[in-house]
Amino acid sequence: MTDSNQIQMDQREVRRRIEARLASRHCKEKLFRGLGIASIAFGVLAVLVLFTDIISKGSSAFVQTQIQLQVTYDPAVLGIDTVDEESLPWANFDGVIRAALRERFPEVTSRRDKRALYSLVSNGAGFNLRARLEDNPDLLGKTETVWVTADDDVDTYLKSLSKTEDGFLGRTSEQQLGWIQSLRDSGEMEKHFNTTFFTNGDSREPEQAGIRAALVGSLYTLLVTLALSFPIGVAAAIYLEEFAPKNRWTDLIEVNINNLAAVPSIVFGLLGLAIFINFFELPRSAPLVGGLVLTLMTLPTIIISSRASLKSVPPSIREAAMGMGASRMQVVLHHVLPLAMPGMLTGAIIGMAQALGETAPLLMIGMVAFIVDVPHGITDPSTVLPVQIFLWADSPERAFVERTSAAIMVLLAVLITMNTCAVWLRKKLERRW
Amino acid sequence: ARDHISIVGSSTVYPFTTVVAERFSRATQYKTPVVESTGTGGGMKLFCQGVGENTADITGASRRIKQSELDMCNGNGVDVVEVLIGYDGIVLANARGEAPFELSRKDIFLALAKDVPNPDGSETLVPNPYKTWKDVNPALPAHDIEVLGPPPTSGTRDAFAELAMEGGCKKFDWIAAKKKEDKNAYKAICHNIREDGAYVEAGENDNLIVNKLVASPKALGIFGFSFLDQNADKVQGSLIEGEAPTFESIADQAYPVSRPLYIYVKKAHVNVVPGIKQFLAEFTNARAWGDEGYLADKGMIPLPTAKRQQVATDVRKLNALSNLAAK
Amino acid sequence: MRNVNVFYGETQAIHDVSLDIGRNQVVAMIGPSGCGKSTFLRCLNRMNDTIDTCRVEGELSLDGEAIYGPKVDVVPLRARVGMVFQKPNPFPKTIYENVAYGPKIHGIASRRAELDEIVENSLRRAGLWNEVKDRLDKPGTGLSGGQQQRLCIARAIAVSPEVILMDEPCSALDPIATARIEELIDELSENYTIAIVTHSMQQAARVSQRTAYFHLGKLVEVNDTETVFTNPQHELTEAYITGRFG
Amino acid sequence: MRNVNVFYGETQAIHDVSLDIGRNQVVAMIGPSGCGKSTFLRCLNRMNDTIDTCRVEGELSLDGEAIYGPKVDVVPLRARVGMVFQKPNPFPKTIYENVAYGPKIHGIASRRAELDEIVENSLRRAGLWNEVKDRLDKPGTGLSGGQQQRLCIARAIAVSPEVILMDEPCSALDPIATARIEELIDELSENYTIAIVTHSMQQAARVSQRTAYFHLGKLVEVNDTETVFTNPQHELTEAYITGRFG
Amino acid sequence: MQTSTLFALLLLLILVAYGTGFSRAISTARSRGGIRSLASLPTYYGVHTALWCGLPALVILATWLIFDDAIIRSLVMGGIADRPQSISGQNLLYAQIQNLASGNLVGESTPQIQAAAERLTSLRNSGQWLQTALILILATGLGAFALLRISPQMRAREKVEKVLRIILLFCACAAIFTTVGILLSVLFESIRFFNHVPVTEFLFGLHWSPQMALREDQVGSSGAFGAVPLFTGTLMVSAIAMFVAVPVGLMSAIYLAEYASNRVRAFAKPLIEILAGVPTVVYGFFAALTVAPFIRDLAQTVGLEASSESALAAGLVMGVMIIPFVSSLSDDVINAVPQSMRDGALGLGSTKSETVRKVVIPAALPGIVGGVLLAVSRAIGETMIVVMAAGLAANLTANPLESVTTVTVQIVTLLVGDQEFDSPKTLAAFALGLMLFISTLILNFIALHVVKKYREQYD
Ligand SMILES: Nc1ncnc2c1ncn2[C@@H]1O[C@H](COP(=O)(O)OP(=O)(O)OP(=O)(O)O)[C@@H](O)[C@H]1O
Ligand SMILES: Nc1ncnc2c1ncn2[C@@H]1O[C@H](COP(=O)(O)OP(=O)(O)OP(=O)(O)O)[C@@H](O)[C@H]1O
Ligand SMILES: [Mg+2]
Ligand SMILES: [Mg+2]
Ligand SMILES: O=P([O-])([O-])[O-]
Repeated sequence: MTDSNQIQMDQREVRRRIEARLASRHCKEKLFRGLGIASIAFGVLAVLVLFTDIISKGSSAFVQTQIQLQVTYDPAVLGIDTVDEESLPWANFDGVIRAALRERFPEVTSRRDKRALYSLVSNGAGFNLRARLEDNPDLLGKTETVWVTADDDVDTYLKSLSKTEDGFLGRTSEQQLGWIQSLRDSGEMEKHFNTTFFTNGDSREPEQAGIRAALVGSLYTLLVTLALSFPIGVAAAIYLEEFAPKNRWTDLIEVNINNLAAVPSIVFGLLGLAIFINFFELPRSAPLVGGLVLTLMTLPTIIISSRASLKSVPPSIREAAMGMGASRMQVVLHHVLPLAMPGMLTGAIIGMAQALGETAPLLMIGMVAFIVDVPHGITDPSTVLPVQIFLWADSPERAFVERTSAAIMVLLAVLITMNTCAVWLRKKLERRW
Repeated sequence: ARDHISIVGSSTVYPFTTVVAERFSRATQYKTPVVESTGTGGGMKLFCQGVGENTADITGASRRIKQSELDMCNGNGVDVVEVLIGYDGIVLANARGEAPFELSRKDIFLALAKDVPNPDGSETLVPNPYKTWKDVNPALPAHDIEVLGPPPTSGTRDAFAELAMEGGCKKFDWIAAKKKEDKNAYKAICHNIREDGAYVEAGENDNLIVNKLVASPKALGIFGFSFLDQNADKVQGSLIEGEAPTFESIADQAYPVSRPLYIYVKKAHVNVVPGIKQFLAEFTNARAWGDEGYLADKGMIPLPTAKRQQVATDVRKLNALSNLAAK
Repeated sequence: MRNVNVFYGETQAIHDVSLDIGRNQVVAMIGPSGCGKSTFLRCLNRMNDTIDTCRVEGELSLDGEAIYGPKVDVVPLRARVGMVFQKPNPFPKTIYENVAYGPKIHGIASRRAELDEIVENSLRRAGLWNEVKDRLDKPGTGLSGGQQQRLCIARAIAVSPEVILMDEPCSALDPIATARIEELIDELSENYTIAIVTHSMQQAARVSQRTAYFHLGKLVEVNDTETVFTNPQHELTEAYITGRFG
Repeated sequence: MRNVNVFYGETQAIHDVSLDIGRNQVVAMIGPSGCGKSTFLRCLNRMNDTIDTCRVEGELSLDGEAIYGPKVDVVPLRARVGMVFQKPNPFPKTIYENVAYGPKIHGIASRRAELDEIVENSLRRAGLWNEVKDRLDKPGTGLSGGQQQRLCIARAIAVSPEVILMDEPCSALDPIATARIEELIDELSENYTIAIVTHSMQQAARVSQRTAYFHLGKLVEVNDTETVFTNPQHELTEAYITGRFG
Repeated sequence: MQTSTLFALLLLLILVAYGTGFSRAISTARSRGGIRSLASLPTYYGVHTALWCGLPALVILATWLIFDDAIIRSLVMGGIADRPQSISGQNLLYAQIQNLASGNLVGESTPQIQAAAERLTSLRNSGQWLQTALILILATGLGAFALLRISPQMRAREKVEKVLRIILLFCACAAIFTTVGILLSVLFESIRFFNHVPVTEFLFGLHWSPQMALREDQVGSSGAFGAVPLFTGTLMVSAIAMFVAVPVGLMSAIYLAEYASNRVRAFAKPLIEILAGVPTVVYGFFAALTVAPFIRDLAQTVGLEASSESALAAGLVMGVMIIPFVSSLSDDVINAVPQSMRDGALGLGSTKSETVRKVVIPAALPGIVGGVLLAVSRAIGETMIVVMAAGLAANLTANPLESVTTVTVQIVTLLVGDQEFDSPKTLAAFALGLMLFISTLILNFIALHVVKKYREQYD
């Protein structure tokens, strides 16, 4: 009984001590929780800051200044008589545009002034006309009103007007300003949606530059990467986790894989150059090689996360299947793999995101290049989005600044689409049981 | 077999080769050449590997080919045709809103060299003691010396060392005299850039340097002329020897810090890879590299007319370069 | 407890249960699987709070204080109402740390010596001291199932609770280990109030003073253990304890 | 089985155990925790193969065929010797697929209708058909514990094994569910040989014809269940069954 | 036939082989009392047949594709009487022939070359036919062979699984191959580098300046190749990055796993994961133009000397970038900690944070360490941010406000800059790569052992 009494007293003492510390513990709890929220907020804030920064810089690239001109497809100026495959490439569409400009501003006469006038219009604008004429050969000899793309200097000036009072003049002269003013007043100069940005490959003229080639290149490259790294990574993870005996060798492989994750990506480029290009003689600048290199680079990530998700499958499931007389392979294929798949997908997505944003290793294998033509296969020369961004970020022309950001927006859009797909896929797979 | 021209090489020449490549493919039926930006040395390495369809046809260089590179090329059976295409000005600039600098090459040398002649006038070298521009030259502002420039691995840096630093260094007679005795020592004095933080290696992205200048208005930056041209609202070029870096002053060589740009063509490929001749023809056409050509629009400083003609005829003959001294 | 209702989302798991538990008593709860024994037990120290969908209605009180009162802090509540789970769940720490965990977080011991004492006392009372005194710094997960369960009990009593809830503490153990635990419960009941959920009627008969029989979320009968087993008032109870049920 | 020795790495878990199991008999294995019952049971269908450190010596045979023979394929072996585990572990698939899995991988049914029939029969025999027939396409993990265990039994009998091994099949279940399973074992013993490990001597007494008592990795006694419980030959056995032990 | 069509045809054949194998297995079984009499499921017989049909054919096809060009080339070149002696000359000639054969526009060509081009075309054609015939015969032949061998006793499953296992093993070895490849591609250059620069100087030298290193026309001034400043720089930048990423990432993971409602989780997790995908150029600009000047100004207001490029700026921004690596992986492992652990702790009256800190995190630690390790790896490997924000100056300093450089940055600048073929300047990149490789290897070994020990203790 005394023992019991002592315990009762003890309990009271204990209660007192607990009460004494309660406040500080709850305080800590709140603090901890607050820290958690702050961390999340920090992460989300970082995303938002980056996004607003990029969007504010890049959104203007989605419109493009255009000039309305009365053009006459005069055979004499064009230098062709008929519209066909043969003659079109030689036709002088620039001449047509120049004639139209001279007509619009008849007061310009001196050679110097004319040059200044011509430079209002993008020097790729002739291609718009060529495309029109190709679609509609009847236009030859006729006159029509078309919108042609303005030069990047004009475009940059116009866009900067909305930001500052005077606008960024750059290399635009007083005289050109006058013409621009007159065109704007008469509604012959407007900003239109920039389709070129999505339909063209790279160009040295900012107003003609687009991301199509890089986007397609990225898709091809990622396709190769995904098609190789996911199966190989999952297979490697399965072997290591389910079949390999646990010994020094597996330790070695494990360390090896972790270590590969730390190898700077450019070293993978060196490897790719030595093996795929110099030894196997695969073509330079091709998505095939890029994909191979990125596969080697993302494999560790995928293997590590796949192993983690294989580990998290409860052993009771394996036992159950094994007890049913399923072979090891069947246990893995029928039970373990489906359960581990959502986790593996997460890893694959992280790996793919990494591959999608990578530039350095591609430098060594020739994908950091100026490529205009949209690739049609995995062996055509092509570049990828981050490289395009990198190259544009390094270009002197002011108009590339907004295009750089716009390309980043596209890259992020691809990324977000990928993530959404992964989340959706994960949900779908998980809901099955 | 490859049906497009493959071009590698300098990042400085890259903007110019690409624009030619684009126009060339528009004007002809050839595929657009693929232009890689690998740096001058990297380009040379790829270019000189040998001949055959998996090697590059053309390489760009922001300096002349070195004898060692030429030897390597020749050793691998590569005959190279040299084409001087124009000049690039290297500018020192600071942010607009601050007073523009007026520098001499001597100022530049004294401000940036690792070791400078002893300020007391004796013919010895001391580690660079100057902290502010005013220390270098009383006419300059009292800002700390802070110059953002390319790293040692960049061709621009080499050119800057050779043209600006050496130019200033030569002004000290006793150093200039060393050139004859011990060329290496002379170069070491003239080319070595200080490493105590006054010179900031800022990477090879010139746009980044421009924007960093805006962020730190007291600093100077070193970059190519085309970036000054395009960012005239943000930065202003410093006057060197009284000359502002303008298109004209660089073209007539009044502005002292400009370097030649080259492309090198693999002679053996000319009849193998479709379009090389036509590409060269486009490059050496007046509408491209002429005074009012589109390359000038992009910021390349054209050659003088006479020089242009001479290069154009040489190119047509496709004379291979065998020895640097021969030129 | 009065008129306790517990809901998981839409479905009601406990219907209107009222039950009084006296001090230093052992109350056993029996009933077929899924009848809500665990759920009810978990109400007593608000462990149900951790389940999002779970909602508890009714009045539950401990020493006159409402358990689900708006101002009640679950932390000291759970220190007063300890819990032992069906599956032994020692922390992946050393044996010593397992037992010292509660006193540490609650700040019960201010000095190391005091802590040592509490650990030793608790392990002694859980009848584990002699078996583990030489390997206090070995991981608790390395013990056998029965030992692990006793470790969990030691862990629970280390904070000197008033009530100990046990949810089928022996179902993962062999008879010998079970017997030890039952002995232990007997000893502990001198100082603690114990509510135990069990599958085994024999066990309920052996250890408890009062027995409550649950059926489909309802409390069918609660009475002295002897009465319940020898003279059940309700036919369901009778059916269950005679094994006719199901 | 003759002179079976099992080692986990260095430590020996089973010492020289010899035991014969007759056809269509229920053999219960009892013994204190950790005495090697599970280990022994798992030898019978080579489930120990999955544990790297585990090494089995001695002769084990099934219908005269050596189980650990060099040419034995464990897959058909495990189809002949089914296993039910302590914790119900249905696959995270539908109820139908759970039962159909074995027949599928062993190629027992060639047509869908045949498979349906097997599934229905197995579930019927496991006494689960009526409870689940309307929700065959619901996940098996959604059932109650007892149902899950019966599902596991249904799954095991779906491949028509000769022997069924059960490792404490009822320890996670309530008495009613346990009773159902015991009934089931009784029914199954008409057609199958069953080896069951249990903690509950009552259970052993209820369901088995023969009982083997293990102690510290040794087989102490094996005899008709009645004999073991009424007239144990060995004092250890007696001590254990009278509860004096430990 | 085009290789691609051949490939498609081969796939078709494989499918057919599967189908016939499958049905043959069933029909064999029918006469003996159903598929139970088969040693394996009919599917496995199908796969077995398909493997026989497809695997050798694919291997042969691959080998063919690797070697056919070389063979055709030697045939064509052998037919030319006065072919150039030098290999490069031959390369060139062959390229010309190829271009001619594929109808590209090239300059003038001799009749001999034209003949060679025709020969090339015809060789290619016959090669294609030969290839097609060989592959098809091989595939059908072996497929038929496998089909004939189908018998109820054949253990098709075991054979198929053996092949599968070998394939799996092969995949697992991909990592080893990569490592060997990397070692091979850096080892020789590194050895050449160490011929110029002694290992000890490289490892223990305190001064890094590839600046004027042995320029061909400048023998006198040799550069300094002490890698210590690079490694300390790498350490500092990575440490700063981890200093940001580990707490923030871990706390986010904890919050998401333990506190957040499902909706917050579903929204915040993918959002934060985006951080890992933003191109590093963007971070680089952000670090260089926003963070670095901000830090400099801040430091100056409190009276500290700070350069406009600082390790701090690069590290901070890099930390933001790798938050998702820590948070996503930690989130997964925290979720994998069994609920019973939490119940145990909560039942004792711990607050949620105590449960997390004292029980959940220790239990999840091995997994978290794995995630952190991955993040460290990423931090070490990152270049762009450091180039843009921390500069390229190899300062040996412990002051995060100064500019530093990292190993990978130096590798990249040395490799893409104006290189010299044989100078240590370019070779140094390879040596650095090797050192980095070895040091991370050691790091990983240590980490593996620590984690293992930890596991042993608590499993
Ligand atoms: N987290 C939950 N969400 C929804 N329903 C639940 C949850 N936990 C329990 N239930 C349901 O509440 C009812 C009561 O469950 P409880 O666990 O209290 O039963 P029990 O008597 O302890 O059973 P057992 O003897 O099997 O432990 C059951 O029908 C169960 O399905
Ligand atoms: N995977 C393993 N590795 C090492 N030792 C093991 C392993 N599994 C079991 N053991 C040891 O083998 C002995 C026998 O274990 P077994 O599981 O067969 O006992 P049991 O009689 O089934 O006990 P229980 O009644 O608790 O299930 C025990 O001492 C145990 O610690
Ligand atoms: Mg319960
Ligand atoms: Mg057992
Ligand atoms: O690319 P570079 O011109 O600096 O060699």
